[in-house]
Amino acid sequence: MPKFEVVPILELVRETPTTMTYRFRGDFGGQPGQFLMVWIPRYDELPMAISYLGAVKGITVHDYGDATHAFATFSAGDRIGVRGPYGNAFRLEGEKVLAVGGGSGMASMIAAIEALAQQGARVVTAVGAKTAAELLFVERANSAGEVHIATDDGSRGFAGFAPALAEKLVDREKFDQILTCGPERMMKAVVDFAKKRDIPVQASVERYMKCGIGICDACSLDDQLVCLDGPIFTAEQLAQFEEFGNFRRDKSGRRVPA
Amino acid sequence: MPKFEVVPILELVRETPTTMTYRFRGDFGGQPGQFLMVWIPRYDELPMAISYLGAVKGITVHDYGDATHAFATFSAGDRIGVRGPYGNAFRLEGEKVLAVGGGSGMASMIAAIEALAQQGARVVTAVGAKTAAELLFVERANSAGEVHIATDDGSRGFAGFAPALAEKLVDREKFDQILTCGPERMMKAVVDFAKKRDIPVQASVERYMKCGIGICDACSLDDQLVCLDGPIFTAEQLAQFEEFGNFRRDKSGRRVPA
Amino acid sequence: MVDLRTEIAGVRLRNPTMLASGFLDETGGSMARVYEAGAGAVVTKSIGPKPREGYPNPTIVELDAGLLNAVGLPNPGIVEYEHEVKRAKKAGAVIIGSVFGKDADEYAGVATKMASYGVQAIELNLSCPHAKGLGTEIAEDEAAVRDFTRAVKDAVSLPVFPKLSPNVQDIASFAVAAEEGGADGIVAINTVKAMAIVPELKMPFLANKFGGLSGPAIRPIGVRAVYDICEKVHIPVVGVGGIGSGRDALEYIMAGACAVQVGTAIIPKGLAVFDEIVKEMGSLLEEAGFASVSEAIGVAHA
Amino acid sequence: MVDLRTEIAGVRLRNPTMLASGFLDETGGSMARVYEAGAGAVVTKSIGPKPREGYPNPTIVELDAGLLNAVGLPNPGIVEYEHEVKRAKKAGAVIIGSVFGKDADEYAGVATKMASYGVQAIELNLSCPHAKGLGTEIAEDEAAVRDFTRAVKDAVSLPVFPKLSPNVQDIASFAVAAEEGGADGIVAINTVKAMAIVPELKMPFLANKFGGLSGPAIRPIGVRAVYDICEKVHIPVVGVGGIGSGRDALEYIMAGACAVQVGTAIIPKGLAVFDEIVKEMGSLLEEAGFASVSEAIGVAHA
Ligand SMILES: Cc1cc2nc3c(=O)[nH]c(=O)nc-3n(C[C@H](O)[C@H](O)[C@H](O)COP(=O)(O)OP(=O)(O)OC[C@H]3O[C@@H](n4cnc5c(N)ncnc54)[C@H](O)[C@@H]3O)c2cc1C
Ligand SMILES: Cc1cc2nc3c(=O)[nH]c(=O)nc-3n(C[C@H](O)[C@H](O)[C@H](O)COP(=O)(O)OP(=O)(O)OC[C@H]3O[C@@H](n4cnc5c(N)ncnc54)[C@H](O)[C@@H]3O)c2cc1C
Ligand SMILES: Cc1cc2nc3c(=O)[nH]c(=O)nc-3n(C[C@H](O)[C@H](O)[C@H](O)COP(=O)(O)O)c2cc1C
Ligand SMILES: Cc1cc2nc3c(=O)[nH]c(=O)nc-3n(C[C@H](O)[C@H](O)[C@H](O)COP(=O)(O)O)c2cc1C
Ligand code: FES
Ligand code: FES
Repeated sequence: MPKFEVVPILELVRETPTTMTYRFRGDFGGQPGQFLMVWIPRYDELPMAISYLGAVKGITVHDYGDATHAFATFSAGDRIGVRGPYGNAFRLEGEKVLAVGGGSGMASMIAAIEALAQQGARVVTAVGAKTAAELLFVERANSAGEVHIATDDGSRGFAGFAPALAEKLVDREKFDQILTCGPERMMKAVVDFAKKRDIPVQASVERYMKCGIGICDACSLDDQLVCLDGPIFTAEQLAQFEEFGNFRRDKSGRRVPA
Repeated sequence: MPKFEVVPILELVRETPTTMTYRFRGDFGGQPGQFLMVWIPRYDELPMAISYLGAVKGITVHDYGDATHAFATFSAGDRIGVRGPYGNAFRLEGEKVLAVGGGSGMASMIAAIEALAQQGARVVTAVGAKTAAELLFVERANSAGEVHIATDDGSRGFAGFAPALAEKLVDREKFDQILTCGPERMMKAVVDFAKKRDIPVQASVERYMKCGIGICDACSLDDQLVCLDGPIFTAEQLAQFEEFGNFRRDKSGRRVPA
Repeated sequence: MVDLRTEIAGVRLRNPTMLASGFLDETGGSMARVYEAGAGAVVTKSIGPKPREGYPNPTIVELDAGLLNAVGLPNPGIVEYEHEVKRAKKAGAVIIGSVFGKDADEYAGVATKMASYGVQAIELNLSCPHAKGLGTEIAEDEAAVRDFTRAVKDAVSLPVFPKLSPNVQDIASFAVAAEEGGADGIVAINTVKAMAIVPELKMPFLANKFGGLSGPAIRPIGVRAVYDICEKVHIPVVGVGGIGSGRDALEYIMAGACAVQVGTAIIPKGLAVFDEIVKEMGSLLEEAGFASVSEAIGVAHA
Repeated sequence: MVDLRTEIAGVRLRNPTMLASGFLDETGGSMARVYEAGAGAVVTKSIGPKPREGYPNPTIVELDAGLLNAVGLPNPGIVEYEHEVKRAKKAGAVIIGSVFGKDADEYAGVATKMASYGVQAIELNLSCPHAKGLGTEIAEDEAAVRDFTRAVKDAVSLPVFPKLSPNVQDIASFAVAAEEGGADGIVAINTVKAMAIVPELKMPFLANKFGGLSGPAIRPIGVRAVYDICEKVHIPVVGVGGIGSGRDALEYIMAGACAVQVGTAIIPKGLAVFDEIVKEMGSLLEEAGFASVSEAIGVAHA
């Protein structure tokens, strides 16, 4: 049984104007792509990818709404609750791997990017963000391989969305595996161009979560549970889903447009 | 945690007119001197020494009262509940060991007698009973070493009590360890003559038991619990007890003369 | 081969296991998957008249002996839920629709809509705040249990199964009240009032502070509830609370239940738990000389 | 060093742990040993006016999540018990005498004798059959809780702590009744109504069929009870139910208890459990920045 732990925050690292990394000790293992349920006391408990594996773990949190906003005001020494790791992990396959990350999606992929590099794979990362200041983990990805940058506003690198940049990269070089995490439409675009070229894709999907352990049904995507069967699905699985890219569930369980 | 199991009785073996052995499969281990809590469905749950260790366990039950009387009418295939093994075990020490058993007390000692013989010790057993027909496990003890017999009515062997017979044996031969189990006054006599001769004694004590696991306090002997700290105590321990040989507790917890 | 089929007030089940309300039953896809995994029936999430978000997280905590939750009845509302029932029906699932409301009218209204979606029976989740009784639940007021049951019975032509709470002095008298209200069967038990505190944070674990306990911790409480209820009513009883094996299920069956529901055990065992329970129940019944599960119902009362 | 001493209605304890009634407290020898092993106080077995054998075996069953028992109040009677209290006092033990009876007079009579043996306080075990209420327990009748407490208060000059049952709809209202009766403190909770059936034997495990559940399974139930009670009364509360570690104890303390009792945890941990709890409590309190256990009492209500 994955255990619940209360841990003091050792360090907060500002990654971008809207994103903060929190480091804490945790000897609960974890593999690239897995996530934790992170309890921000008095605010909420949320799923967060493990952005740093190892003894001093890390999560990297985008300031989306009330809870993550409040979390940004925490200090070193403040305590949070963590349970997990939950979910499946990226399969670390391929000798030439393309990673396509959008926004805070990089937090889910960065550990896999580093692990693949570690085991000798060439990893090319296409990182996208709205603007240059919001680019996440460019340096870490760069140390692990090659990085290409896309910004919506053209403030750095390719002006446009990450999938368009990524499509250029696959036309230039043959990849045998694509990893992706980011907004659902972005991932859908990645899946689409990869399909044309027959490259396997692993995409990390986000859904609203309550339990994180496969009982509450909050995170369901068709008949799969993102917390238990995912968060990582293959392009073949995603193609079966009626809901991927089209619908998500709100907190009440209603299907709403994605 | 020792587990509870429901087991069918494989075989009933009549040992004496008032004593029956029940064999059943049980893979819960057990060491010489330990006991089980045996549930005789619809009657009672009682502590019983393990008289046969190994895969096919055995308990050997004297027909004392209501429950054990009803138990004697059970047949092969009938199911009983067993939990344990509980309690401490005989320390299998000494190269020349004297075992002094009275009545159904032999059931607690026979596994130790056999184990000592197995490990090369010379084991001399003094078995006592009211009358010849009630002698228990004479053959098993005989296969393990030398047997001397005492009967209260003189119908076989020495006419008198086992301790008197045993005292003769220790005068004839030097023993480095004495085991005993039987009526408390018998054991007290054994402890007394052993003390004079400085021979260590391990005695298996019986007390009324409810839980068998050290919480209900039914089995207490001064500040020790027979189910948990015992049932086997050394002569030194017994000497400290105000109650040994003098008082026992009835079902209500009252101290009554032993 | 032991015959494991069972029946509750005319609802026939291929085996005596059901998915308990609140587990993987907010969406049709999940309910279909659970049915395909082997459950004899699925009970829907408790559905109310309108969409409800439920309580903020944390809503669910794994404790050493059970699970503590305060999800707060999140549900998409009975209108939207039609889609989910239809999806589960496509997979052939036997579906029991669980409903709640703030008063008898709301119960009847939601049950009527639920019935129209083609479910086989209605389960009444009475463990929700009582509009009239300050602070108490409907499940804690015998008269309300009787009246709400009656209101729903009058509104639908399906079997109606009120689900009782163990947080009362004598659950059997509530079962009697439900029977008086026309219930076709009883489901027992819902979760047990409980709380966990995290010393390191000096605060309750759940955002809602209080919650309900489920899982192994409550099995002996549920078995006793079912046993007590079966001594007092003549309608069938469905047992729920801490069931995760065939032995566990048989405790309830022998206490008098004709079927069982499984929730928390999905955490350690996954959806295979339904198949495992059914297989173990079959072999234990066979060893004990039963030809069918129905022969074993209530034998512990002998 | 965190100050771990505590006090309940004037009874001073070297640490907040006590032996719960019914565990190793039928004899003075055992109580002395438990006190020497580190408990802050020992509560005696519940003693009645006359010797009682209790129910036949099986009386105690270890389940996966807790312990089920129906010992049936065996006790040597208040006259014989003098010997045991005296023996425990010789070891310097702080002793709370638990008493029961069939009516208010018997409670008062037994408590008076118990007080004369030199115990520091009286605990009222109200979980025994109600002479007036058919089939119910004294603990399930608010008026009886108030009246029996009053009768004992009138009879002795020691602090009196009624021990409440969780088998009621709202335990806090029973605490209020006890307070009205003059209680100096509340002990909560006693065991939870439960039952276990052995499928292979087709019968209940306990000779008495029904029993009470204790151990880890009931900790969240007890914590909630104590939390609820502390919102309603102004007298100190002692928490009991499933405590086996310092963290467990702090859940109760932060819910509002000023001391805790430990029973079932003795099975897995032995008598070292008292020391272990006290040490772990100390280091958790220190980490959380508390200077004493009394500062932590009730902080989860913030
Ligand atoms: C497997 C997984 C891994 C994730 N990893 C990261 C990560 O590494 N970094 C990161 O910044 N974000 C991550 N997220 C997303 C993150 O959990 C939500 O963005 C966050 O919960 C928003 O919280 P909020 O209360 O501040 O926003 P709100 O104001 O509540 O909502 C903003 C958005 O967040 C979504 N959201 C809110 N609560 C949850 C919840 N309990 N579960 C999922 N989504 C929710 C809402 O649907 C909404 O779209 C991950 C999500 C999942 C499912
Ligand atoms: C550790 C231990 C090992 C034992 N091993 C054996 C054994 O191998 N063979 C054997 O025949 N007997 C053994 N006994 C004794 C046996 O448990 C009792 O004699 C038996 O319980 C009597 O049951 P009854 O109901 O037939 O008699 P009852 O009519 O109830 O009483 C007869 C006598 O048995 C004692 N007794 C009754 N119930 C219990 C109980 N629950 N625990 C202990 N004593 C009880 C009574 O005090 C009384 O002296 C052992 C006892 C202990 C403590
Ligand atoms: C997370 C969760 C949500 C639940 N939701 C509901 C619900 O909506 N309606 C209901 O009647 N019971 C609900 N329950 C109670 C269960 O149906 C069941 O009665 C209880 O969990 C005991 O069974 P178990 O031990 O097998 O889980 C819920 C339980 C849990 C743990
Ligand atoms: C075998 C046993 C005997 C008990 N006897 C008594 C008793 O005599 N009086 C009493 O007030 N409580 C009695 N209790 C209840 C305990 O004192 C305690 O309230 C309960 O076991 C919960 O605590 P725990 O989980 O630490 O065991 C008994 C419990 C058990 C398991
Ligand atoms: S978050 Fe509860 S099932 Fe996935
Ligand atoms: S039999 Fe219960 S303490 Fe020994």
